[in-house]
Amino acid sequence: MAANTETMTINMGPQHPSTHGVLQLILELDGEIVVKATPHIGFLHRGIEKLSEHRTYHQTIPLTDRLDYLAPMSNNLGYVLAVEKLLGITDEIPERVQRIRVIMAELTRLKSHLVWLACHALDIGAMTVFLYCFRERECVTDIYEKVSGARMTSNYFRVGGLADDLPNGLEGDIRAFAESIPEHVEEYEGLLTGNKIWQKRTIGVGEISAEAAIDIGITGPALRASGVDWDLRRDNPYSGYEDYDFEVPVREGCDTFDRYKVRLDEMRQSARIILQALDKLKPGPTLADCPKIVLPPKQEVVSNIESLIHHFKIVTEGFKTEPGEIYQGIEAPKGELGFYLVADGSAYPFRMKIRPPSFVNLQGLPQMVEGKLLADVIAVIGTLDIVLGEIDR
Amino acid sequence: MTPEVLTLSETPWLFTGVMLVKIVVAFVATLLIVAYATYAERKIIGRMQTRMGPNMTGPKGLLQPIADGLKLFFKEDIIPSQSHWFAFILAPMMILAPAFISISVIPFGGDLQFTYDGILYAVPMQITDLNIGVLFIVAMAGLGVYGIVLAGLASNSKYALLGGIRSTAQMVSYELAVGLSIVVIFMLSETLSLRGIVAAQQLPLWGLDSVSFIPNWYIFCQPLAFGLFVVGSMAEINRTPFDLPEAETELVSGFCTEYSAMKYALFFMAEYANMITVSAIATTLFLGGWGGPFFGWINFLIKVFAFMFFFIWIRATFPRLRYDQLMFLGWKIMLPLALVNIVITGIAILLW
Amino acid sequence: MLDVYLPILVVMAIAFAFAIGSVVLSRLIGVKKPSAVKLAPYECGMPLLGSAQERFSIKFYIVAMLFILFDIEAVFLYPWAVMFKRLGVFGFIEMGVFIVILLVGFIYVWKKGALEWE
Amino acid sequence: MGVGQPVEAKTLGSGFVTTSLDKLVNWSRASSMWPLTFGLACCAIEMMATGAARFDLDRMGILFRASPRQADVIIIAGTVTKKMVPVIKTVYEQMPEPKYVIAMGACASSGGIFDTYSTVQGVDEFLPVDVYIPGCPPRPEGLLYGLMKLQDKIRAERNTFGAAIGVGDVIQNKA
Amino acid sequence: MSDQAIVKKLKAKFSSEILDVVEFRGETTVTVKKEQIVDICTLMRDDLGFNLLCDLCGVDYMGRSPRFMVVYNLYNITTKKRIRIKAPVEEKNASIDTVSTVWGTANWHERECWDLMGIKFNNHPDLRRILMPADWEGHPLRKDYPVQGPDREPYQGRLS
Repeated sequence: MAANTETMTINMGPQHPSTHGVLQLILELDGEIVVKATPHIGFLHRGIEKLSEHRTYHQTIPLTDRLDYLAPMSNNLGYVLAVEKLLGITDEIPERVQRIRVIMAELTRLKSHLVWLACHALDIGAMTVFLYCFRERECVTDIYEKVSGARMTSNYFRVGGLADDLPNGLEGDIRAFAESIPEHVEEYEGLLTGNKIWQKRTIGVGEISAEAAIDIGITGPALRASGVDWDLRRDNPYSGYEDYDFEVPVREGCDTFDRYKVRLDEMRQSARIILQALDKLKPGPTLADCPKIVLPPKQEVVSNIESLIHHFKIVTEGFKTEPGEIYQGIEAPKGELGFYLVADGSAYPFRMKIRPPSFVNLQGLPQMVEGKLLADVIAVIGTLDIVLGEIDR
Repeated sequence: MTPEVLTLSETPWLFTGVMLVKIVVAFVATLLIVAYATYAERKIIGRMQTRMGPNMTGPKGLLQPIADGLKLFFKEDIIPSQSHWFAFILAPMMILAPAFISISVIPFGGDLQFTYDGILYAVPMQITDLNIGVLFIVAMAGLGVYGIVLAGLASNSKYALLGGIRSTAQMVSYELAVGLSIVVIFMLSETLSLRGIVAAQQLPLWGLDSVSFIPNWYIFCQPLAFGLFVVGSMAEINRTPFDLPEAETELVSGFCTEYSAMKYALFFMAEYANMITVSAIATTLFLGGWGGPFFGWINFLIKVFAFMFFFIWIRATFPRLRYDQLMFLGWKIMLPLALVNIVITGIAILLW
Repeated sequence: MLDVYLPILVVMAIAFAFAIGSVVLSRLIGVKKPSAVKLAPYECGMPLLGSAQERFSIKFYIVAMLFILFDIEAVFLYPWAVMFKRLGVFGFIEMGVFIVILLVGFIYVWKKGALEWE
Repeated sequence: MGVGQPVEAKTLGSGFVTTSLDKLVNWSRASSMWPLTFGLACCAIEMMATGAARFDLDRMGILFRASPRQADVIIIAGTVTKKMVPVIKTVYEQMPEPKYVIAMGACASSGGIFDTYSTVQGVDEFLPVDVYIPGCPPRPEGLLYGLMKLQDKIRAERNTFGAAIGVGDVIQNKA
Repeated sequence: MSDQAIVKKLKAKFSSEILDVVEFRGETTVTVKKEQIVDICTLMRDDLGFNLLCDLCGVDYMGRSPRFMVVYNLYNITTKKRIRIKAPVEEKNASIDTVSTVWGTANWHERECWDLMGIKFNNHPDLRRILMPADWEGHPLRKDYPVQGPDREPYQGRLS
């Protein structure tokens, strides 16, 4: 109806239950229809990039935990791989380390997707799914805790290896959890996929074509739901992902429902990868044989003076790298997580630029919601799976 | 000996006394159910979500509603400076009072008999048997809309305004569908009195003696009307999946965004009071009111609680509809269906 | 007459007394520390963007108007429904005409697009 | 209060009736603390986990409310940046009395590891914090313990009824 | 297409613009002059298929001249190849043309670069601060900006 009406400008966030943190959206509404949406970010800008220039390479790992705090180990992995590439020791990483890194990265993907589904469903009003997802997330946090001592901020990977080996008996726990995932995903699908209201709320909502998505730089599940078959784990493999047999779910619908389906399928594939990695997991060293970079074993530190001095030097001064610059991208749960490192030959990163997937994906929000209804904004924010920690850094 | 009926002109004191007793009992019972409906909802939804719900305030958490109420009572009462203060204060009252008033025409049970001064009196378990009881309830439901509109407009907050306007549109749309869906009941029962409607449902099904063990509850002969009524009333009382006006994830708290302390508590209570009212009306119109295997009001309460459990269950299961889908459902599906149902019922009655 | 309506009046009085009483009492009780920020409208903690008392989209008014039209007609059906069995075929046809007129109006509104919210 | 003469606060006295009323008010406040749905960073996820199935804040009668008008407690869960300060101040200010603040996690308590140009070194620079919870992020058990500490603090308050009816102020006691 | 071939093609078209080509750990970095950056980027996107701008950022080499370097990390979704373009920017009147017309992604990246590094992007549609508050002074990622901000005494009790 061609009615001449005025628009109303409304502030959504930073304190709002469904902006997933401290995102601020300024919406111009005509009735319930969004005329213009402007995201404002930076409410969680903590200066991680600046801080990393004043930390040694190892001291920067804990900072990466707090980027995408739903997927800390993916951030660790991306950073550690970047530093290893900078040092040129990518090929020297022991096989066991590779396998454990893959297991942890995929567990992290599950953890991140579980929280995403929980929040997405809660935003659309299905509160029970929220609690079911968090129930499963607790299993991952338990595994995290056994591996690293922390439920969220794991800080488990090291340049050249891992902080420690897996504790005894954990492999069984991980296997049991991975085996239970398909069943749980079925449960969520039972509550949502066939539900008419869920379909109505998601199908045809927040559409973005493949061309527009690539132009904006959207990556990860959001891009795959727009029909672009691209996954860094398969196309530019790292950490030995080429050894595993898994599918990359791709859908053509470009809408919220397909992004939801892609992520659920990814959860099933992650479980598959974890099981394969567990099968292939063999005993072996958990640190590369690079004495200049990795810490010597604890046993030697307390018995051998050379090792002690060595340990002391690496801990206090850090290791040095050749000058140069590298970019390392990995497939984080939310899309391509890139680390661009510039080294000047000292023990500190000269410049570390993080390419957070959420930051880029969020740019697509105005395109996806303008002309739609207010309630769709919530659905689209949920489906983009943004984390303000990595957007603002 | 046929029992006498109490009248104001012949036995004024006895009439007034009985009336007050009935009102107080009904009022207190409703208040208690309202308070414990919140507790029951948290417990039931908690159980459905693999958690426990309140269990630390008092034995098994039973004092939780009281603690909540007391706390809200002692909170600071904020009236925003740019709001229209009179409308702002009036709104919560306007939404709670009609919900309670509707209770007065609902029959809870059959007649109670007692002897006073050697005369046998029969007292219906109903505050008053209005011959246009249904119209009265529809009118009261209409009044409830004012509360929400006033809350939305008076708050001078955009979230409240959006919530208020959303819910006004939603309530009026569904009132239409609900109003039309129950017309068939009057065609069958030939009365607007709720007591009369219940009485009509005590007969055997479709007047057939061969199935006399099944009562003539209107849910059996009017399942479509029942469905329309239940869905429509869920929308009218803003329960999930129609809880858009206070959709937390979209509009913060919707029309009650600016309300604090006791005024907010009134909104909270009104939601549950409305739930009770709607359950009671659905019981009366479609499930044979107090009829059933047990003693009158126990049947009635069982049915009401079953309805409330159903509403809670739905809340734990369904996502929320979007505004346009909600209006689509109300205007383009439920309204025509209700009209068609009237026509079909008319033809069926004429041919029977 | 009064037999039936007196209880309703009493219930109304009690219901409103309860509502007013609780609001007034809670207004009297409770710490009051007003400040300009506290009494300002809530908008996610950000400075306000324009007033909330602007003219609102016309679509919502249309819903209200349609409601009044159709509700009056719906209320018409109530007395007819009660008397339906006594009115017989004649009453049915008469109301059939009424419902058809109502439907024509409804279809008109539908086709005009007043029932679109997209 | 200074070291010298203690100032005699205006109260309803400490008779049996007034103390019982105080206890009732304190009990209701401690049993029904509604926090604001307000997450800033990593800690917010643990806050959600605390509300979810395994830990279930609802047991203690804790419901998250989205509007500050209905909230009693604000849990500052995460890093507070300088850009965020005015927002937090406004939201806190818009909560009705009595209101409490929990600083959850190292960042909210002290700035944590983010000793940078954009972060505030502890939310206590501008809000009166009642309970600090250490950890980065604190475990859900930590948050539960913090909430219980706040309950203890509320239960130990004196003259709450008097303050409610306008006589004197609430007196904080050591829990 | 190998990296050498790409560089060759680039050289054929913009021979005078290319300052340097470096290969490190299997990654090719091409340094170009900033004047024709938009044309070079358009060529990269249209003829060489680098349709995804992964990242855009500034690096501050304080003490060197030119002081800043704007870095474009490109990706080709079809051939799964990466390449990096860099363009030096002077300290004085630090500015470069926007590539947000070439890749939509660049919009926010350039805003961030302006916000944190203080490099202006000519013809940018919406060059405002993005992470810092609008009234913030200074550009925090510059090397001469203290970690803890200019208004705070640095904490003395720690090594790093």
